[in-house]
Amino acid sequence: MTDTATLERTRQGTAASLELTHALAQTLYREARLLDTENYADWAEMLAEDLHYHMPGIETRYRRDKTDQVTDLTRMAYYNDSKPEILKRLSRLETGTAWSEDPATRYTHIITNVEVELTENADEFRVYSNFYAYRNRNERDEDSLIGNRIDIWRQVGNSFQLVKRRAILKHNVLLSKNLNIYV
Amino acid sequence: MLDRPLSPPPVEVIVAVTQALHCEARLLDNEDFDGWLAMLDEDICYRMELKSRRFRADRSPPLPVGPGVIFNEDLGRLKLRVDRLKSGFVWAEDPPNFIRRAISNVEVVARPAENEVRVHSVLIMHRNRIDGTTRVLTAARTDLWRGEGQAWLLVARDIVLDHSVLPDSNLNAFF
Amino acid sequence: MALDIASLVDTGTGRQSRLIYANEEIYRQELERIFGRCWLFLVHTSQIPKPGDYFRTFMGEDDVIVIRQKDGSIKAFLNSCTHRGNRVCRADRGNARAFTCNYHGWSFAPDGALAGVPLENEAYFGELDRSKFGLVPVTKVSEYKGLVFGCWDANSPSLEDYLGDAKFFLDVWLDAMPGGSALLGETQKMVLGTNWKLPVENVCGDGYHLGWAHAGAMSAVQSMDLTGLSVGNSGVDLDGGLSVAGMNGHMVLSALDGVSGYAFYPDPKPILEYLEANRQTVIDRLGEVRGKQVWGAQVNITIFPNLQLLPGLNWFRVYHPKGPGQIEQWTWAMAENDMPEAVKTQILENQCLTFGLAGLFDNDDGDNLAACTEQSRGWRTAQMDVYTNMALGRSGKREGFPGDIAAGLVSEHNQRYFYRRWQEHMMAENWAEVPTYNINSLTAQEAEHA
Amino acid sequence: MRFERIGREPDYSRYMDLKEGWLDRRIFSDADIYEEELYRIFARSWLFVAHESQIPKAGDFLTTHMGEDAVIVARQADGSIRVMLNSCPHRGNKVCFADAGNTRRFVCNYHGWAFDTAGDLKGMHEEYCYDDGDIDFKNHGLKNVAKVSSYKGLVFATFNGDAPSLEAWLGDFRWYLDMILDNEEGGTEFIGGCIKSVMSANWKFGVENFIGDAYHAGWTHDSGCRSMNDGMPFPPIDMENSYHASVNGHGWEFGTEGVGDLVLLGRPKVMDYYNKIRPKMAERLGEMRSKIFGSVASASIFPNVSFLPGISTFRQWQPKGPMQFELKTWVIVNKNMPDDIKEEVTKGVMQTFGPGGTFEMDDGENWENCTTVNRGVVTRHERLHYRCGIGRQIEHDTLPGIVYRGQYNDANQRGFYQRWLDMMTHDDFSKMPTRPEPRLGNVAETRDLPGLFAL
Repeated sequence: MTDTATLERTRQGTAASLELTHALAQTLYREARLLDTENYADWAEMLAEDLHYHMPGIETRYRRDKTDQVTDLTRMAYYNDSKPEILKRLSRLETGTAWSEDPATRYTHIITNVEVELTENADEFRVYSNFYAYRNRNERDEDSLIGNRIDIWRQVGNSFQLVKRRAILKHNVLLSKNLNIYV
Repeated sequence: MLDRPLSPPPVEVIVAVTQALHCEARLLDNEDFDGWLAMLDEDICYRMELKSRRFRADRSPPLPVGPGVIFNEDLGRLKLRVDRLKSGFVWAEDPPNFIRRAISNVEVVARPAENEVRVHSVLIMHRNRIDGTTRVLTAARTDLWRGEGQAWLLVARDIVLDHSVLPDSNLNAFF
Repeated sequence: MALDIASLVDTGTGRQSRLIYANEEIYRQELERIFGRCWLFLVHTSQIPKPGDYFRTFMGEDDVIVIRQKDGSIKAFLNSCTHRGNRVCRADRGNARAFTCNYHGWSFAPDGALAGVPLENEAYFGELDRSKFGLVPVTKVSEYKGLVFGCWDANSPSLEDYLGDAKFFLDVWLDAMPGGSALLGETQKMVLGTNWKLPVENVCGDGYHLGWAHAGAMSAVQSMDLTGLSVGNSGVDLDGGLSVAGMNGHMVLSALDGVSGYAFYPDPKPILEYLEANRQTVIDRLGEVRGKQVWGAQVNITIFPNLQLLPGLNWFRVYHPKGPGQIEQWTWAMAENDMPEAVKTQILENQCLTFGLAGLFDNDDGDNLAACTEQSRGWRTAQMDVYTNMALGRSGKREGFPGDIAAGLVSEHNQRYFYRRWQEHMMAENWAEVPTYNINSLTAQEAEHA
Repeated sequence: MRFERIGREPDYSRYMDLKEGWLDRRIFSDADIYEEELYRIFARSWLFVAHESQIPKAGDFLTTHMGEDAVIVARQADGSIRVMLNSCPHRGNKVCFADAGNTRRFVCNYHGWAFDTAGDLKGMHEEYCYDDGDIDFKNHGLKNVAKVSSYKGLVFATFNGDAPSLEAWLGDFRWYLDMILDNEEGGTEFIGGCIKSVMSANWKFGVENFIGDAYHAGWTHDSGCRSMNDGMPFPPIDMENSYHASVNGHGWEFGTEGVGDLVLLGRPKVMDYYNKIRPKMAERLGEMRSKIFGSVASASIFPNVSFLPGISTFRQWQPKGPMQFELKTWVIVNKNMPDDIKEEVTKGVMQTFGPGGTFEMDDGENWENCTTVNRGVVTRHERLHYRCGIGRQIEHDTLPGIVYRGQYNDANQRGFYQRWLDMMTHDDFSKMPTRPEPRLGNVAETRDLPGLFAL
């Protein structure tokens, strides 16, 4: 499958170089590490000013039902945020009164299946990846969130900024009391 | 620790270390402990500290003799653990538990020397246990790997386990 | 339906019904009659040295905060807000001036008093009687030489009486050296799919499993001969140790060589030097029997119902029940304050190596205990009995020691006393119906001599 | 309709003394009490099942739960709505696995029994294998609930044939409900989709929190408030001009300053919108209600629906055992709002009260801990304090219901548990007290009321 996709990209001229592929993979891993260590200040620096961060809520529907559950932005979504809106959420953690985050939650983001392709904009790249976000808080409170992401990353100097992210969580009922975790 | 991706990325090193990590995981999954020991530098420092849940603003001092460890191993102690596993008397591992390690986020975070890299990675350990239950443990690791000719040797590993109460009845496993 | 506790255990023949390991109703009664009644270990004073230092633990399934007061005393409270019941403290340990509930911000002082109520005038018009809404205190809290226990039952005997002649052995750790004792390290917590009684009986008397279950670990780390035990249980010296019971439900296994506690240290030299250097001090303090033979030897002490400590191997452990088929096992390393730092560090590290979360010995036990529990849940297996009938009726008095004593570490003498105590508590409506006994008590022996 | 467990003569009054202001914690964790709740409360109450806008067209359906019973809510060809058990009468399999959609038939996966949207059995796979007389088609449809009824867009259903009318069930609480359901011409609708999450907490903690607990907001949600409101904490509450109102276990706690909840939404455009329509709202609902709307407020409908007027989250606490509930969250908006305002409201709700919301993230933690701490046998026998503001009941000229002055109060919570107790102890629905005696009587529209209520 990978071969086919790679060939397809080569045919379309959207195949990314080895170096670019690794540079973006390393960027995703760094992002994951920042989130694991609650380093939200540095994470916010990885977000472009024109960021759109979307995580739709997915209902269980019959196949014949053509309701667009993923890209229709007028439907219910866990996140449908601009950068200022994300920053607003993050500012809760800086108040010092987010009681439920103290003692701290432990996180691991596992990012895998990274695919990189070129886009019509020379400085922007589409990156597909899968995430397994694990968190453990209190004594035995644990959650596993699994899904895929389709990102656009923009090259800015030597680094990259996240311009678009659509994260599709595979839950119907969120099997948790909240989502105090970014993926 | 350098906290930016190296630019340009040292592609060859990333690929080589990633291969070493995958190889290491495979050896452990297959219980090829001698093969695994051969990947370790003779000065290996292999650690997993104990952690407790504390309030962020807690004012109590550190514990007098330190927090204690789950692993604080040099090569000798790792060999000792391997000897036990190979002794034939470890009934808890007979029949074997099925362990699969998934390694991801292999990030080269620093290159202190031409032949040394500091590597951050995360691990999911899926253990299908003798009693039929499955336990999933996750952890983050920060390693120091040293290139020696064609081979890469593990020099140091710090492991952070994401569980405050170990959800399993033993840790007969290496991370 | 009333439980027929009398039929579940027969200490005369060493028989237990498997129901006691899996039955929900029996478990509920245990929470009330054993964990709601007995003195339960809360904390070692070394873990909360300063005012405001606190430690979170459980009494049965009740979540409890133990905290050092300004005057140096120790109090314990239910970790539950009196307003809506929320946990008021979610950290494992720390130092605090107050515990403030996340929900509405009611805050409680270290002495449990309701100290702050947000909007007390606006919302309650100053009419809230704060004195009635402090944290619920544990009925009795008491200390024995550093070990702090709590008890819910106002009619229980004093802690000293509860411990009875087990104090004779506890002192081998708590009072051997003038500096006293300490627990080291963070709490090592692990979930085990076992009934809480199985690990207790495993350590309280089961020297039998050691040479078999731990053969791999023993072959890997054993550095000296452990009197009376060996890999594969061959060549057991049955007089190398004692199984001591009949002390109010507490039990002790003790080797008598004064060094074998350190048999599983790959390098026991530093600790042996410490033992040698201080042996006379301990003999002076505790007498020949304990100073020469017990101090430094492998000793397993079990304080009913769920505390076990092994001076020598130096691990200290509490089992918190979480339903009939699950426990949380909490472990620390033990030390004497007079030990040099290097020895303490070695003890902490070796405890983790042998009986920690990735401990070579511990890793052998978990699955056995879980399977014993799991195998008691079947419709047919639940109707079966299990047996602790090794060396029945072969016990008696031993010069210089309290208790009803069987020879050797390989015996099931202690387990029978454990289940006897369990049955006594489960059948008793209240403390008055629970018998007190310290068989062959030394004070009685002395009186006899006189 | 009577159920097997009714009449087991349990004495639930020993679990609370609402005159003294305490509750026994066992009602939040005991498995037997929970079972009784399913029979006595969820199988007998009017339960919210849908908003009409979720199923506008014939054949539209959604699936939900009434208590732990799975049901299908379906729009009929004649425009009416039916609610039926989502379980095949043949072997009991679920017949509809989707959350929502449009269909002509519900066909069971197991043997192909097919039902129309009214629940009538219409055919099956290999129908010939049954002989004449084997199946009475009329009696083997999907079991319909006893009654379905709507109030201004909200659809309720009950398994209980003896239940009073929905209007009587809601009673004077309609006066308050109209503030969210009828504050503008055109009524309301739900934004598409539903966010669901699971908490290890007793369902009553969610309901009682929204029914009256203004008190927790300033503490629990300090971080959320500061993040949404430029670092500012909750404004002080005006205890003279804020209230608790309780009707038959339903409750609404509110200020009269008109803006508090709107500020917390953090969306200036939405604030502007409501300010613009407020004069019309006053004409429509009277001065008082136009001032209440948008204030710091929260409300619950007995037994398990809650909402925040102004913030526009609308939610249901679905019981899943004594120590778990599933929270369903929707966004309710006025149908006539421009699209960009609807979008602003939706984003605001998910930023505050979605699972990743700045407020929501702190609530669940509390309720879970309030519940799970009762695993302890000593802990669960301790009482909880519900006495706040117990002496502050007033008679109010305008406000219907049992009214207490001052928003920091446990009055609505006590009202909720009083209703809980009434339902748990009364076998005969008709003998259950109405608390308080209704003022509205049979008037269909609260805005058409004569005299005081029109103010």
